[in-house]
Amino acid sequence: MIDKRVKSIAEAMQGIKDGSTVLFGGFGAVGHPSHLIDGLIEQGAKDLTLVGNNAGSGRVEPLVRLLATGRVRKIICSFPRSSGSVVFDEMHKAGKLELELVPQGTLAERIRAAGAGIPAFYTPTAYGTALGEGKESREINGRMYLLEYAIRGDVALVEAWQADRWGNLTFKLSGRNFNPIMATAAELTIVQAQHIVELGEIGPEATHTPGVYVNRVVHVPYGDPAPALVATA
Amino acid sequence: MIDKRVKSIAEAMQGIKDGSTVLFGGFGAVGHPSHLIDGLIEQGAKDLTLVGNNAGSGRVEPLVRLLATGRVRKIICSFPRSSGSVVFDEMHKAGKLELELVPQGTLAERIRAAGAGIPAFYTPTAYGTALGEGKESREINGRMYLLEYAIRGDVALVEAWQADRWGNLTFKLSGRNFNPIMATAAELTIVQAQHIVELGEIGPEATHTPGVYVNRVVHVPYGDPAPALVATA
Amino acid sequence: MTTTAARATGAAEGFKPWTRPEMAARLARDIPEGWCVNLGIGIPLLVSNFVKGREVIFQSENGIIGMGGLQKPEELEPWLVNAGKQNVNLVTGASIVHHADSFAMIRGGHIDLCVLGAFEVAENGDFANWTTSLTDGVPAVGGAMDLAVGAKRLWVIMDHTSKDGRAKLLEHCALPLTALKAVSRVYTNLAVLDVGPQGFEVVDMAPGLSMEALQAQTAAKLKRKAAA
Amino acid sequence: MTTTAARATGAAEGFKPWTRPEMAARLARDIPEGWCVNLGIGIPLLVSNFVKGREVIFQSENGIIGMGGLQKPEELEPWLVNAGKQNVNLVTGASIVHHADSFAMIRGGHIDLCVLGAFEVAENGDFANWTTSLTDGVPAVGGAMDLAVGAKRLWVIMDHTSKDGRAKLLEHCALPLTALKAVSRVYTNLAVLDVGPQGFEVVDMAPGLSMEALQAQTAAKLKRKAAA
Repeated sequence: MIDKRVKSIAEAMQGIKDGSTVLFGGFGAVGHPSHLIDGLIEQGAKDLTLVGNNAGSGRVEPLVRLLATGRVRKIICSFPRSSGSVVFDEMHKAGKLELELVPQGTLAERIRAAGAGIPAFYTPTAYGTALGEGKESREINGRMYLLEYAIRGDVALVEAWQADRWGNLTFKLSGRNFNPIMATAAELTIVQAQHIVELGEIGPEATHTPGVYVNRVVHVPYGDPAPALVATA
Repeated sequence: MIDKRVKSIAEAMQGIKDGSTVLFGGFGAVGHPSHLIDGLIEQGAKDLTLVGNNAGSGRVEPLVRLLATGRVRKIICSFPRSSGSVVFDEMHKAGKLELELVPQGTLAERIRAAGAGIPAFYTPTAYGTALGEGKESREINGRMYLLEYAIRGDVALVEAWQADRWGNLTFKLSGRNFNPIMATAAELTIVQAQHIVELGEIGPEATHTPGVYVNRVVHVPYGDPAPALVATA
Repeated sequence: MTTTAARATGAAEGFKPWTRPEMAARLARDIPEGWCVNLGIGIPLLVSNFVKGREVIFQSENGIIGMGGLQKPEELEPWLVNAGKQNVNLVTGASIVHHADSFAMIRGGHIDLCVLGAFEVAENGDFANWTTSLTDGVPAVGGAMDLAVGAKRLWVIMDHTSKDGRAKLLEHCALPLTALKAVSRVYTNLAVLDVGPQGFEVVDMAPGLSMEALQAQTAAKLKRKAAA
Repeated sequence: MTTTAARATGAAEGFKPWTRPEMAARLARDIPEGWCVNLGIGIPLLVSNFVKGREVIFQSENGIIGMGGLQKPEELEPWLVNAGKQNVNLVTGASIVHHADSFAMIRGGHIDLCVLGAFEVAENGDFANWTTSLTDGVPAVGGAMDLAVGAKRLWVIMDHTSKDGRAKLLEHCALPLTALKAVSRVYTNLAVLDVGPQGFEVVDMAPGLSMEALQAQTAAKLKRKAAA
């Protein structure tokens, strides 16, 4: 019997090596696998490269605490700076955290490409800008494009709404965001799921991520992300 | 009020120009927009390039009758030849129909790329084979890849299960196949839908194709595709 | 920028600049029913308040097609946020996709209009809106570069001059670019301008404003838009 | 091919070749529980009959993950077909994706095993299964090339020799290739062979068959697989 469920976050995080590239889902707090990030702090892997949209806010949330451990070498993201991104700002300024800034759509496509076996693709985004400097460019049908390479992870950390024992997943509303593509692009995909359901309960046309992409599922019924009626970024 | 519904197939097919590239959905008979193909025969556009997975079977189905009109210059597909592809075989042999044979996954990705604003990408598929001859190749991280270009359509013909007035679509089971990507990759996307439903009925997480990709919807409640218990291709 | 900016200093006088809601309303007037529109954070978001009575579909790059207004406290759904991470509603007919599909929609030219704020817009359509410095502090880019090159058309909405009175409409941008030749129209508190083949063309001006006064606030040559 | 084929002609004698179901069962024995497997049209499809008692997930490139067996007349669902366009069932836990997502799964290395038929397999793992001629008639390729390079491993299941007795296991393929260095294992009616760094390694043989007899049917040098 296929059963990807594990009993604890500690078990879910086993075997993550130093030097790993870790993809994480979420757009701000929504769909962000904060409990797995906490688990990564506990687990202790260092010299990490993180890949996600944001670099965290404030000083309390797990992503920020992970940065503060000094075990992250580099972060690849589109929106590191927000009104509350104090820890990222400090560490980056002090030269303790490398940043690769990537336009959000290029970031998403580079991750999708890794999951889809596409090593590189051309995109018009960022051509002629500072973020395109040093990148290979090419004219195709009269328009200029940049060559962008896939970003593959050793580990993907994903937050799902429902999961079954095969690892089939659904995501809730805008909690979907980066999670489905992160799940496709890593050797080891670990999921924290709000609800564990019986196999077959999700249904063949309602599954957002087929279980084929998932290695481990841990039940984390933490409830709702913090509401954010005021824009932060 | 946005209302993409049109009253007839003839109205749905208006304005298709000679020389158009026409993408069509379907995998064999399942999810194939045969009524729209029939409408294209009626409509009369010529010098067409067709893009889809198959080239039809027998002598009766609309796709085959369209080929037989002589108004198709070229077909781009992965599986033109099946036990019953007599018309395609005859016309191709007689030099009356050009073929661009594309591996199925490369075909799907080239269409998806067109819809996603990616003009070209690298893929390992077909490298070192006859289908890779004459294509640009490149080594990336020690593996060889071919450069493949997006295939964009002037028109996409799609079969859906449900559609609403915004053009939001669902597809039934393996009727999904090429339909969602064809819908994204053409200037004019025309849908034949088995069921027209009220706006909101499909639901935000059940929509397979957002209406943004759709231009016209016509109600064609034709029922089920022919069962095919015996393998044909 | 300092050389051209000198021409644009000096306070505007003798007319009434448009307020932000007025700017947003003026822009909204030009959005036809049925368009799919992505609104950037800030002033652009105000535009959604002024399309009542028309079906306009708002896309948010985090995967929402058919975004409604901000949530009221009594309708809180914390699993729905816009690109600015504010809690928003869905409209009837909305759908959700993942980030790669959302940017495929954006990059693939399926968004009829993107509205962004900007620091600078050049007369050839170049614009700068993502960072004022590549060396001072940490920049963030988000989806601006993807939206700028991907949407069918890009309109900028911004004040005509900076807070310290410097021109934001220029011959050439001085700040790091977001995209090249991307902007087709600019809505400011003073005017509506098309970016034409020969530069800025004034479509509309705030009541009481003269071309001369507008030109004085602008560091690129203006001409009147020819009647259609 | 004619030069090497001479070595492989002559009928096999004094042993019992495996039947097709036996070949499929032999292959199925090597599939561990939990693998996601894509089976090509023809003999490969038989493999699904021999994994009972283990959860193996069958993927079909037209977008099914979790394909069951062929439909019986009383359970007809015409909206479900496999890659061979036969009506099939879904198993509990199945899901459906579109063609680009399906081949993303295939190309991206998420399929543990692909099983295909072949006309020829070379000792370096090259193989040919899509056309016997590029000039005579119209070829079709389907998803074979994508599956061959995308799946984590590719096993070929086929008769050891052609109907007219020519070897199909060769030093070099003569027919148009499907993929280079792709095959890692071959299951024939005579033997199971790994494609090792130095060529074919015999893992298993049909009962009563000698290495000499097997070599006589094979146009590439065989060696015994070293015990693990």
